[in-house]
Amino acid sequence: MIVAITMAQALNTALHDAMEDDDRVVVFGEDVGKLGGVFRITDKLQERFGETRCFDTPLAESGIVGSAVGMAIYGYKPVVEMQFDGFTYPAFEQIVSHVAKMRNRSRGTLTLPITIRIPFGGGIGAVEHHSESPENFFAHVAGLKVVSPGTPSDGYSLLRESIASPDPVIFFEPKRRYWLKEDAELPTQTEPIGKAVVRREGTTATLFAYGPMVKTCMEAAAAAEDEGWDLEVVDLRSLTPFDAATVVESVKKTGHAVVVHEAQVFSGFGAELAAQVTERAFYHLEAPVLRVGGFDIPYPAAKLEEFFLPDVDRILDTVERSLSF
Amino acid sequence: MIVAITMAQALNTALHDAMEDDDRVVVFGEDVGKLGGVFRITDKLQERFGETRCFDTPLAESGIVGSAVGMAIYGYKPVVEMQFDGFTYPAFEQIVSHVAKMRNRSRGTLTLPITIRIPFGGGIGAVEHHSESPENFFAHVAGLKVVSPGTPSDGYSLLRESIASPDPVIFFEPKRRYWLKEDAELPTQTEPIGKAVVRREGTTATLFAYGPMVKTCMEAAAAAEDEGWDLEVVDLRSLTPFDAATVVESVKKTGHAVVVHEAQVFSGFGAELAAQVTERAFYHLEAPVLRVGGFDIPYPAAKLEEFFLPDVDRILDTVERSLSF
Amino acid sequence: MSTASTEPQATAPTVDPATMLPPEQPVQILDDEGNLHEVEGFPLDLKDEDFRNLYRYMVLARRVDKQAINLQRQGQLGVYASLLGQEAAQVGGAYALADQDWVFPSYREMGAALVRGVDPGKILHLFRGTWLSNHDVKETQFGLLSIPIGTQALHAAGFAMGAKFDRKDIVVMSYFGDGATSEGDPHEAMNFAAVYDAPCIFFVQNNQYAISVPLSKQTKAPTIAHKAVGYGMPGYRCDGNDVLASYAVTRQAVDRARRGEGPSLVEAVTYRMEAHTTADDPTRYRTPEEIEEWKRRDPIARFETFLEKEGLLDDEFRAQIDEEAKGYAARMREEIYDAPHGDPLELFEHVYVDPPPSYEEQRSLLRRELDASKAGE
Amino acid sequence: MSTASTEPQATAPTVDPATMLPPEQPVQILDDEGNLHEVEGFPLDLKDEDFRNLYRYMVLARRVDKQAINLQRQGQLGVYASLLGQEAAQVGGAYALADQDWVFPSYREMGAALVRGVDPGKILHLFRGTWLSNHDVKETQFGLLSIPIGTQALHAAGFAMGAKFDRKDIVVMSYFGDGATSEGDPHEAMNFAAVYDAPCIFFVQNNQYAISVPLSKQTKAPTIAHKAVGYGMPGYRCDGNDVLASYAVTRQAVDRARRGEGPSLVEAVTYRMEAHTTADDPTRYRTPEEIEEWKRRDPIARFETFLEKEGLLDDEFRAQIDEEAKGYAARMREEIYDAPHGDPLELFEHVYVDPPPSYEEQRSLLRRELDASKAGE
Ligand SMILES: Cc1ncc(C[n+]2csc(CCOP(=O)(O)OP(=O)(O)O)c2C)c(N)n1
Ligand SMILES: Cc1ncc(C[n+]2csc(CCOP(=O)(O)OP(=O)(O)O)c2C)c(N)n1
Ligand SMILES: [Mg+2]
Ligand SMILES: [Mg+2]
Repeated sequence: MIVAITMAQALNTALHDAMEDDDRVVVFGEDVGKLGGVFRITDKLQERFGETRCFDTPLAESGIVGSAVGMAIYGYKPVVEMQFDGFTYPAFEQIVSHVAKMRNRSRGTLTLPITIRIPFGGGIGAVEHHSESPENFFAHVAGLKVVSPGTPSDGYSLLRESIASPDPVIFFEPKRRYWLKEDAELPTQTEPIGKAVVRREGTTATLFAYGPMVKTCMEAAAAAEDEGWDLEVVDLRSLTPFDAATVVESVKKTGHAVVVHEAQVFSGFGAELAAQVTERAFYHLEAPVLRVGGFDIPYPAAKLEEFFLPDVDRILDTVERSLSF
Repeated sequence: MIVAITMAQALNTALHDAMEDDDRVVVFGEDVGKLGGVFRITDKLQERFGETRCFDTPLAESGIVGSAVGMAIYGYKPVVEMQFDGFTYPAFEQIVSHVAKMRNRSRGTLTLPITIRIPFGGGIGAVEHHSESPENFFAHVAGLKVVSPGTPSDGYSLLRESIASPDPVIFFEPKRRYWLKEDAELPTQTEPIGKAVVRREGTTATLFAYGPMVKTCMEAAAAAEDEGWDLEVVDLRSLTPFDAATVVESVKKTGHAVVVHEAQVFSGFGAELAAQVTERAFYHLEAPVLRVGGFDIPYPAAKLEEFFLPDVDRILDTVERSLSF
Repeated sequence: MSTASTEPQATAPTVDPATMLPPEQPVQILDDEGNLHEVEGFPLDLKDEDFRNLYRYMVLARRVDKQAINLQRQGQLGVYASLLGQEAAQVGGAYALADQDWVFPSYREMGAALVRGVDPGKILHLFRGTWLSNHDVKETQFGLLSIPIGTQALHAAGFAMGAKFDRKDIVVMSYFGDGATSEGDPHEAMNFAAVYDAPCIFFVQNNQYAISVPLSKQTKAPTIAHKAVGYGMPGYRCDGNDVLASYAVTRQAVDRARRGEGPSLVEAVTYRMEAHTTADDPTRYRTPEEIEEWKRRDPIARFETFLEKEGLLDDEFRAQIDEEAKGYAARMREEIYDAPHGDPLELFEHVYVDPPPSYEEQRSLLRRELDASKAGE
Repeated sequence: MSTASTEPQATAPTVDPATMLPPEQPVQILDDEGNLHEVEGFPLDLKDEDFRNLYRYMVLARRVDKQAINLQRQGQLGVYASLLGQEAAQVGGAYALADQDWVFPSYREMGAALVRGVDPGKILHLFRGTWLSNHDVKETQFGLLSIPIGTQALHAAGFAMGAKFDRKDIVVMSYFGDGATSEGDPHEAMNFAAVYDAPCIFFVQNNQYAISVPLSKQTKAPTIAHKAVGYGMPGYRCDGNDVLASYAVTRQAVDRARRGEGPSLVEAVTYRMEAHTTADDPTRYRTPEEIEEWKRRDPIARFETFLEKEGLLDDEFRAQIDEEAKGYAARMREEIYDAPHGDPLELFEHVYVDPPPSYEEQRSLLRRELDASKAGE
């Protein structure tokens, strides 16, 4: 039955279904048990599956990820939650030095099917450290997949696929889109991880985005019609693997590319996309790939976040800059 | 008196002179005291300045950086050592969430004049985690300066300037160049942080590098003469601030840009350079900016590192690819 | 700084392992009925004035807290972390510090802030989101509220190391919660402080929960104070709802630190009466009975009974505190209500002393955006 | 897995705080002269065969270690971390494990590896740099050598949590050093293991140094074993140069874990007789006298005296061990000497099960480079 589902529901259902289908799937982190997570993404999982399948941990992110490594070696498929983006950093060493590298180090004998869920990004008026966009730190680390859904149906499908993936996945949940609705029927099965999707076809220029900025780009494309621009919107869905083929195909068609993310632009993922597009579609580009993102400053206080975050205006200004190059 | 000095000597002397000139400068980290550091960069500092100015800490990188934050608020100028690149990760949260953000958070009242020294990069046949190039993680963090010398005279001058800088600096020491010699007279005073330097003038194409790859690029440029290519080599010296002006000026002259670093190419610093150059010099580029770096795999075991690391051949192949675009 | 000296620092005596375990019961000086029992080793050097001041600060803390909650309910704050129930722990602990001492708080220390003379209105800017903080750390010797759990413990340890190396008479107080004890940073901080005999107090408000996670799932240690053993420093434990115990116990730790004998851990056993923050729904994880149980141990009521018995509390004093509380509340509203954020261009002002050249471009971009949106209005 | 059950796990009894402090002296069963003294609470359930086996493993460990050092001196290994002096700690501890148990080592555990049947030659590939590791973890139940200090403690804790949730009779042993106790990860690991009553032994080889940093600068705790108190688990302490004490003490911890009573910390007090690694120069930070002092406490010599007295050591057995050691050494040389690295293209094989499409391009690039350099030769 097709009904309006939210991103949060889609993710919660994905966790539920994954646990139902495979009793090696375990969910743990801070407050994910009784409370169901501060965003309720793990709601009712402990009630349904018991305390050995969904449990609260002590307050320690390195502990969460490091013990997930051990549980994965044992044979479990841990799905762990970092409560907020800004609290992923204590786990950085375990992620970079072990989660990403264990399989290679062991010459393929130890695979770590770990999913690390991270609610990320701003726009919800939160206090400091609750609105970070750390995705490009992880995109730079070989051995990880970095995934971020932009729609509820992708939320379900990509999370199921991430949990099933033998390779570790950093799963970035666009927290300000938890309440985004879409008419869909669960379970959804969308394109696989590694495939970018054209969300809106267009001819004037292409907007590239992932996670929370997909919706913003769709809004920008709608607004652009007033300017007589027919914008294409490509939802990357995963940063690693990066779907260069789909990206390049779109640029070859439009000749103009603008990449949008909330993260600070400097050394953000937009740089990688720009570098690859330029290398792979040099003669098709009518303008350099332009980047829209947060300024190169720390994420600001809540009342000032609107001035930091990319929005429809900043995107369209940039499209205009691209078109007038 | 001009004599042949090594990078290691230059750095050691810079620390010594900084401590001599300002008794707020303190040096600490693992094994930096009695042992003088595993690379002897802090050799004899404890002997000279005593145990409250140069001291060994317990084995804990977050502890080292976090206590440096406290000491800096007190009024000291801490210069701390991460023993190797791969052991910086436990300190990631303190660096990203506090070192980088404290000044902005405090509306300018708390400046943290901290220098975090990190021997980085490969090429010395080390075991795992001792050959990483994590510089782009930090380049993506607003609030930090990211500096890396390529020559002994820059080693001295940039380290002195970093220690004197009121802003925190992540100081990447090219460990395989610790024994690199240069005829110089200490103290040296070279260009300031934020200024890229043309190390070799040329017209055919420009090689951009920093830290250990500066020497490799100079060798590539020398070898390129055989091909009849006159390569320009630009030493970036700092990733943040990024000297776009010097970089663009060179590209405008040569029309061909190749950026070289040891770090994995995907979402490495080369992407940022490529994106900026393309945006700022679009009509001067005769080919896309090409990137030379490590493959997108974990740093390999010692016997295989030569296949991973960029070398003269890989650089020249890439120049050729650029020229034939 | 006087650090050029090369003579070795005096080292504190090692704590006698035999005396290391905290007592089975937390130190309590006022019992639940408000009767005072002196406890050996924890003398009360308080004058009448001090007793009244402790009361005053607790009442003010509660009133300030209430005003903050109201501001949040009125949409004036994005979120707020209440200290309700923890007044005695915070006030008693902070009262043991001297003027020159420093504090590195977490995000729930409005009571400690009050005692240390920090304007609560200024602190609320963090929760309103007008800026990431808004009080002068150097002037108040009160660090910025720290949100990444436990990280500030290292700043406290480092500051205390600095004071020690500089031979200055400064004691540093670091606040964190029971949950924070599980993180790596407080562990490293306590170890560093102990190794360098740094004058640092690690004051743990054990309010029984880390959001929804009860203490029993946070640690198997018999008490938080037991954690001190592993660092070779004393672990004190007090009834955190007894302001006199909080004071007297912390005072021992502070005096010890001031004598150059190194850090201590102080566990104040208390309870978070409110939700974790205004965004939390505690009915999901705790019972009304449990809350009732702790209500009976209210830190202010207990102390009131005592003061009344001692004749230290009269209507005039109550009225005076009420006035003062109203004044604080008014100042908070004045400071916060509809407080505008500053000029967005200020966002580029404080990140660096020497900003990179790209800041000029980015500032212009923001300026154009601001102009455009003004024009569009 | 049998984890779908929702019944609550049995929880281990809380350790009695009164009995929590480790004894002042480490448990010693063999004194420095090789006399055996039974110690209450640490029974020796060893047969003659076991005594001989413990000796055999210690001698083999030392010989294997020596061969590794030689290989390093001959330029066959990039670096090597010697276990000299720590044979009793490693062998005694590992001997307390059962077949089904697992080990998560640091980088100095060649002795433990031997006891667990891991081929030392295979381990040396890490130090030679032919690959990042080269033994089969699942087959040997011996984790990869872990270089980032203390990080493996969390893997051990997580593995033990898994075994516990899965109701399997597996005990997990995590090795780390005195220096590692300062890092956040072992702290978090011990806390996690304790909270979940996970069957995990944290075996700390206190060899007095972390590279150049002596224990006194690493912690103020009276002993490493004291650190267990803060996690509510037992902290055992043994003379790590006494193989019988190492065995008997670890055995208590292992039995306890196997009974479902949760983790323990075992501190084995020993000494690193060699440099930190072959790259280190220990003359910079320790005296010949100190080394002499510990030489007199040699773990093998002491046990030899005992075995001789007991009539358990004869020339035939010695010769047999010597043969075996020669065999090991020969196998190590065979495995390592001039061992070629594999096909460089293998670098792309194991990173992902599903590699990104870019791997094809990068593999081709490397292939072209290899071809070109072959052509250039
Ligand atoms: C590193 C980090 N992880 C997670 C969080 C999210 N978080 C905020 S408060 C909190 C619980 C803290 O509990 P405790 O230390 O007991 O302090 P209390 O809130 O009870 O005062 C958590 C998990 C955080 N702020 N920082
Ligand atoms: C996270 C991390 N920091 C620093 C190092 C460098 N390092 C290697 S061994 C060592 C000392 C370890 O001492 P200890 O834990 O006592 O073990 P031991 O070597 O004595 O067996 C250090 C600092 C490392 N490997 N990992
Ligand atoms: Mg708490
Ligand atoms: Mg050691």
